[in-house]
Amino acid sequence: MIGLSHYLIVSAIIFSIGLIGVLRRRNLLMLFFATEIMLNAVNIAFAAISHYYNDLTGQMFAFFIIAIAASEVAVGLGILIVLYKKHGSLDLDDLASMRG
Amino acid sequence: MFENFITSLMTVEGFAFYLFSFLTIGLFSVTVMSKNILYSMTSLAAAMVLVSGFFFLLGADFLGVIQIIVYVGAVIALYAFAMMFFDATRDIKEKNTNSFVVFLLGGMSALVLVLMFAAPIHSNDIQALYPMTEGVGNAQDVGMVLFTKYLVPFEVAAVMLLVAMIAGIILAGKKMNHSITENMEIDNDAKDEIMIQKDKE
Amino acid sequence: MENLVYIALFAPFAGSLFASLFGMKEREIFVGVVASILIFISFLASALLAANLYMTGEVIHVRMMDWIAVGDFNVGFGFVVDHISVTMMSVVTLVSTVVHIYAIGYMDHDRSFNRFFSYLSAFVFSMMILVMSDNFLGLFIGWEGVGVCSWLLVGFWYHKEDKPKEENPSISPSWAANEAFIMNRIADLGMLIGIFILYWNTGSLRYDEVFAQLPYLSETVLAGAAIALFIGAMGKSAQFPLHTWLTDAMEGPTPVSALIHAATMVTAGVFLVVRSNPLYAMPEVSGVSMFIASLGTFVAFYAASMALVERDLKRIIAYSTLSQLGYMFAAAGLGAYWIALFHLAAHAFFKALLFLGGGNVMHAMNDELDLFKMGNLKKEMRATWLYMGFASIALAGLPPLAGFWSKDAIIETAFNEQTYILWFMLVVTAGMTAFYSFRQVFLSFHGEDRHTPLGFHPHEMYTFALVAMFPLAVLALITGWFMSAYKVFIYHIGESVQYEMSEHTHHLAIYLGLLVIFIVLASIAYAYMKYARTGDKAWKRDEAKEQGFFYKLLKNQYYVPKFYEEFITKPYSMISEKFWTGVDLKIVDATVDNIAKFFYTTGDKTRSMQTGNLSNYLNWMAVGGVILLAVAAVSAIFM
Amino acid sequence: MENILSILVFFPAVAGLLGFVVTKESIRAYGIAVTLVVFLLTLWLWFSFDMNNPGIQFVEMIPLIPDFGISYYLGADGISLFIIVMTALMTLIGMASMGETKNIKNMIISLLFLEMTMIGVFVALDAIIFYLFWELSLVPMLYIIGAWGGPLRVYASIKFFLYTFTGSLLMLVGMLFMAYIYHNLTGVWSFAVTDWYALVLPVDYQIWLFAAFFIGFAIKVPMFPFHTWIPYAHGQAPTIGSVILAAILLKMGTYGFVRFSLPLFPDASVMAITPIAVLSLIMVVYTAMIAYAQKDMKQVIAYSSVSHMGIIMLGLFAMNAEGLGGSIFQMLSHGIVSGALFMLVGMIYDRRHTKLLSEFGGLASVMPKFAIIFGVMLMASVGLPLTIGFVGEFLVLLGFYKVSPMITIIAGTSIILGAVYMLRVMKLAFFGPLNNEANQKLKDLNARETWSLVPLVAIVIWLGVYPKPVLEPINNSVNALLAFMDEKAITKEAKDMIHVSNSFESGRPTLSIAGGK
Repeated sequence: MIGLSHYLIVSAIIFSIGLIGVLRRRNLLMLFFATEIMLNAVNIAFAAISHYYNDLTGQMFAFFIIAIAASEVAVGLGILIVLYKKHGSLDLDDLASMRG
Repeated sequence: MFENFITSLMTVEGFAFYLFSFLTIGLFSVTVMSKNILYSMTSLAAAMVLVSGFFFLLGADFLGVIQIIVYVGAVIALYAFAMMFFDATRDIKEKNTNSFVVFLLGGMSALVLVLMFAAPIHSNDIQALYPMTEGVGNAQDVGMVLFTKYLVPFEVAAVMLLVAMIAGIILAGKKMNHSITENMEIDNDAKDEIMIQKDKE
Repeated sequence: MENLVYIALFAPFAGSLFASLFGMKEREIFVGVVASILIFISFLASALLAANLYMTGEVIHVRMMDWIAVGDFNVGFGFVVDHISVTMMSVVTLVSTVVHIYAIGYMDHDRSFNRFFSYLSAFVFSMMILVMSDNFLGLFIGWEGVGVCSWLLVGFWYHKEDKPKEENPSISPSWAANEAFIMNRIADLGMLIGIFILYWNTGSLRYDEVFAQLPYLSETVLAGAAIALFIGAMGKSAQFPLHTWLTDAMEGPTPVSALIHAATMVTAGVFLVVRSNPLYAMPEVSGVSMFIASLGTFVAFYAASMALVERDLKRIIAYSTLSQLGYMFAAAGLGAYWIALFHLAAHAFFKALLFLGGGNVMHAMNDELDLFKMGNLKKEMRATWLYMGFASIALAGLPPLAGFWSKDAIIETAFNEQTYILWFMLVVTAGMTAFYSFRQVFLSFHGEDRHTPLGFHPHEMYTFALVAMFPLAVLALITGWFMSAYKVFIYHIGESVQYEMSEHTHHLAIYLGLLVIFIVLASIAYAYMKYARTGDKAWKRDEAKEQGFFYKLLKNQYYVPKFYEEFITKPYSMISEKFWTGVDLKIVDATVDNIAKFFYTTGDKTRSMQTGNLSNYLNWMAVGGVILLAVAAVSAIFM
Repeated sequence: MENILSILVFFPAVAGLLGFVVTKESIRAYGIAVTLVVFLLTLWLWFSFDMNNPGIQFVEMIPLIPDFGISYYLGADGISLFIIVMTALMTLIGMASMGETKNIKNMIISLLFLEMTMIGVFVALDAIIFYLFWELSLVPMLYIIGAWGGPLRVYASIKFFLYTFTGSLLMLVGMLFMAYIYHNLTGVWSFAVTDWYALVLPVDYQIWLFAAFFIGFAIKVPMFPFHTWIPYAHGQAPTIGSVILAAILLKMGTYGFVRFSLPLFPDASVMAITPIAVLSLIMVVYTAMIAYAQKDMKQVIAYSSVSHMGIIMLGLFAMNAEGLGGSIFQMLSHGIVSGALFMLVGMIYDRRHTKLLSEFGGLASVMPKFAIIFGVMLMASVGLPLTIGFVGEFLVLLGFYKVSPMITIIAGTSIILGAVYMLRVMKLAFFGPLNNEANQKLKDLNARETWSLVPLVAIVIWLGVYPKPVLEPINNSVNALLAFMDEKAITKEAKDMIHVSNSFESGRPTLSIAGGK
C-alpha cells in the first residue's frame, strides 16, 4: 500500500532532479524551469503529509507556495527581459559582472 | 520488498501512483537534460499536469485544480511568452560545467533525502492543527480554513501577486517600442545613444 | 645635643648645596673654602659629640621624621650617636676636612672645580647618614648614596674617551664609574635581601629592636641574614669576587681616591659588620664569621701579591687598601670587632696621607704615575717624600706608629684564636706589605733619576696643601698610643664588641710582635737593596723577568678582570642581543603578526570564491545544502 | 563641590570641543589652561579626601539603564586618588613641554579627550562605564600615534589599537558573564562593581573570570607575551604620546587588577600568584636585558618601562599590605619617572632629530642642565634611595619576599640590570668626548623645557624623602582591600596567603569597602 514515505521519496527524487537542473544549466531561463521543478516537489511532499496526517495546513502551505511561485516567475521573467536587453544573452558566464 | 511493489501495482491508486511518479520523474529529467529549450518547456508543462494528478490522488482536489490553472496555465504560459521573447529557436550552447560535480551533488542530496524519508517515520501523536472534516468536499474544507485562519496570509498573498504583476509589466514594458531581435547586430550601447538623441530631438 | 647631631649631619649637605649653586660656573675659590669650612664644622660637632659621649657615656638617639609606613612596615629617619658611630663620624669628618682643603690646591686647574666640591660634600653627607643612621634602611640610604657619589666622582673627568684595555686597564673614567656602581649594586641586592630577612623575622629594622630579637630567631634565619649582609659588605669593601672596581676607581681625581677609596667608603663594609656585631657574634653564626675571617685573610694576601709587581703608583696604594681591608675583615671575622674598628681608624689616617702624597707626585709629574719613569724625586719633593716615607712606615707597621699597634693586634687575635694558618698568612702579608710600600717609595723617591731625561721637572705641592696633610701625619704617629684608652671607651657599647687576648697569648705577645717587626725590617732592607741604590748597582728594568709566568699572572690580577670580561660582560651583551633580535622580534612579535597575517590570507583566499558567476554560487550553495543534510541525517541517527 | 568626579571627567571633553573654535595661535595656551584647571581640581579632590576612611568616597550614582543595572557610578578611594592626580599632572606637564608640532590644534583637542577617558577609567565603578572609557581611551591615542608619529606610525597605531581591543573584548565577555551570575544569584541585574564585591563565587567560576579579566589587563600592562606592541607604539609615537602612554595608559592595566581581579576573585588571584610571578620575572629580567641591547634611546626607556611594570605586577600579587601599597606607589613613581625620561628623549630628538645612541656622545659638556635632570631621572628609575623610584621598588620586593624568597632574589636583579642598561645609556649619550660636530652647537634646555621638567624633579625628590602624604591613603585602602579579600576568600590556602597587616587588624573599621553608597 502506498505509504507517506513513498510520496516523500518521489518528491525527494524530483527535488534532486530540480537541483541537478539548477546546477547544470547555464541558461537563466532553464534555471527558472529547474526552480519550478523544485517547488513542485515540495508541493507534492506537502500534499502527501497533509493527506496522511489528515491536516489541512499542508495544503494551505502548498497554496501559498503556488502563489509565491507565480509572482516569482512574473518578476523573474521581467528581470530576465531587462537582462537580455542589456547583455544580449542569457548565459550565466557573461553576466558575471558582480565580481568579488 | 519487491512483491509488495507488485501487489500495490495491482491496486488502482497504487498503479496510478507509480505511473504518475514514473512519468513525472521522466518528464522532469527531460526538462533538465534536453538541449532544446522547446522540448524542456513542453516536458515541464506535462510534468506539472501529472503533479496535479498526484494531488488528486492525495485527495487534495482543490489543490490539483489550482495547480493546473495557476501553474500549468499561467506560469508555463508566461514561460512560453518569455521563450518567444528570447528567440529560443537557437539551440542553447551549453558550456557544460564539469558534470561530475553536478551529478555528484545532485546524487548525494537525493541519496541523503531518500534515506532520510525512507526511514520509518516514528511520529509520536502529532495531532492535526486543522483536521479535515469527513463527508465534506475538500474545496469546502479548504475554503473554511483559508478564509478564517489564513485570511491575513491570503490577503498578503493577494497584494504580493499584485506587486508582482506591476513589477513584471514595468520591467518588461520598458522600451517596448523597438524590438531587440531585429537590430541585434548594432551594439547595445550604440542603441542607447541613438535612443537618447532621438528623445532629445 | 640634638642640634649638634643635626649640624654634624647636615653641614656637609649644606656645603654640597652651596657648591652646586655654582656647579656650571667657572672656578670660584670661595666655593672650595666654604665647603671645607662646613666639613670642618661637621668635624667639630662630631668631636664634641665624641667628647660628650666619652664624658657622660649617654647615647644620643634622635628621631627626625618617619619615612615609609605601609602595613606593619614603619621606618623613619632616626640617628644614633653611640661609640661605634661617633668613632666613624670623627674619622670620616677629619679625613674629609683634610681632603677638602687639599683638594682646593689639587683641583685648582680643573674647569669644573665647583662641581667637584658639591659631589665631595654630598659624598660626606651620604657617609654621615650611613654612619649615624639608627636602622638598617637608613644605613641602606647612605650605602646607595655613597655608591652614587662614588659613581659621580670616579666618573668626574667624563670627557676622557675610552682607551683600549692595554693602554689603560680601566678604559675610561666613565667606564670605571659604571663598573663601580654596577658592582656595588650587585652587592646591594644581597644587602636588600638581608634587610628583608631581618624585617620579616623581627618586625622592625631599628638596630636596638633587631638585636633584641636575635636570641629568639632560628639558626637558618640568623645565618641567612649574616651572609646576606656580608654580601653587601663584600661589594662595598671590594672583597674577593667584587674587588676589580676598586683598582679601576683610581681613574677619579686623587682627593677622591684618598677620601673614598681609602678612608671612608670602602670601610663602610667593615662598619656594617662591626655595627651588626651582636648578629655576627652569635654562636649560630660562627661559621659565617669564620668564613669572613678566612676571606679577609685571603684578600689581604691576594691584594698584597698583586701590589708586588704593580707599576702604577695609585694602583699600588689601592691594592694596599684592599689588603688592609682584608686585615680588618679578618679581625671582625674572628670576633675582635673593636680592634677592626681601631685598625679602620688608624688605617684611614695613614692611607689618606699616602694617597695625598701620591697626589702630590701625580700633580708634579703632570699625571704620570708609572714608577719606572720616576726616581730620586726626593731632591725636588722633600716634604712629600717625608710624608710618604712616614706613612709607609706606619703602613708597614713599625712600633712607634699607629700601623704597628692596630695591625699587630689583629695578628695577635689570629694567633689567639688558634687559627694558625690565618696567623701565618697575616704575618707573611705584613712582610709583603712592607716590601711593596717601600718598593714604591724607593722607586719613586730614591734610586736613579729617571724622570729628568724624560723631560719631567717636578715641583713641590702648594704649601697650604702640605700643611693640610700635617694633621694626618701627626695622627698616623699618635693614634696607636691611645689604643688602650679607646678600648675602654668602646667597651661601653656592649659586651659583644669586647675581645680580650687569653693569658697564654699575653706572654707570647712580645715575641709575636718582635717576629713581625723582624720580618717587616727584613723586607724593607731587601726593598732598599733592590730599588734604592744608585750608581752601578742601581735598579734596572729587566724585560725578561716581566715575561715570567708569576709576574704576568700578578700583573693581570690573576686574569680575574679578563675572566669577568669573557664570562660575564660579553656573554651578557650577546645573550641580550640574541633575546632582542631572536626571541622578541622573531618569536613573540612574529607570532602576533602571523596571527594577523593568518586572518588576512584566509580572507584573501576566500575572495576567489566571489567569481560573480551565478552557477558557482549555486554550486557552493548546493555543497552547503548537502553538508547540512548529511549532518542532519547523521545527528538524527545518533540522537 | 558635589559631583567633583563628573566635572573632572567631562570638563576636559567639553573644553576639547570648545577648542575647535579657539584660534591656532592661542590653542596651546588654551590647552595648558584647561589641563591646569583639571590639575587644580584634582588637587582639590586630594585636599578634600578623607585620609583615614579606606572606603570609596565622592560617590555619584545615576541609573542609566535600570533594567540592565548599568548605572553612571563614579567613586574614588585611596588607590585611585593619586593615579587621577598623576594623570592630570602628567597631561598638564606633557602639554606644557610640547614643542611646535604641525596642526597642533587637533593634537591639543585629542589630548583633552584622552584626558577625559583616562580619568574616566580611574573613577568608574560601574563595569560598563569602566569598559566604555577603557575602549574610548584607545581612540585618541590611536589618532595621536597615527597622525603625528614616526615613519611606521600607521602600523604601530593599528597594532596598538587592535591588540588592546581584542584583549578588552575578552574582558567584556568576563564582565557580562559576571553580571549574568549576579543576576542568577540575586535576581536583579547590576554592573556596579561594589555590588559584585558582595558576590562570593565558587572557585572554578573565579578561575575562568580571572582568566578573562587577566587577558584584558595583561595586554594593557603589558605583560610578557603580550608586550610586543609597546616598542612600536613608543618608537613611533610623538613625545607627548609616549609620555601619556607610559605614564598613564599602562597603569590602567595594573589598576584594573587592583579594582577588579583581586577583590572579585581572591582565591583565583592566590592561585595565580606563581604563574604571574613567573611572568613578571620574565618581564623584569628579559626586558631589562633587551633594553641593554637597544640602539635607540627611546626603545631603551620603552623596554625599561615594561621591566618596571613587571615589578608592579609582582607587588600586586604579593598579597600583603607592603607589596600592594608598594606596587601602587610604584605606579605613580613609574608614571612620573618614565614620563620625564620620555620628555627628555623628546627634547634631544627635537634638537638632533635622531634617537640613536651612536649619534650622541659627550652631551654633558654641552648641555649640563639636560644632563643633570637626566641624571636625577636615571637615578630615580634605577631606584636610588631618597628618590621616588626606591620606595615603590623596595616595598614590592619586601612584600614579595614573604611570598617566596627565591623569586624575590631573581626579581631583585632588576636593580642591577636596571643600573646596567640605564648607565650604558648615560655613558653612551652623555659621557665621553664631544667628537660628533653636530652635538657641539646644541643649545641647552630653554625655559619652557626646564620649567616643565623642574616640577617632576621636585616631585621625584619630595616623594622620595617624604612619601607619607601619598602612602597613608594608599595604605588604608590597601589594608581594607586585603581584609576584605581575606574575609571573602573561600579556599584555605588563599586565607593564609593573604596577610592582613596586624596594625590594621587591631583598629579594624567597619568593613565598608563599598563606602558611602
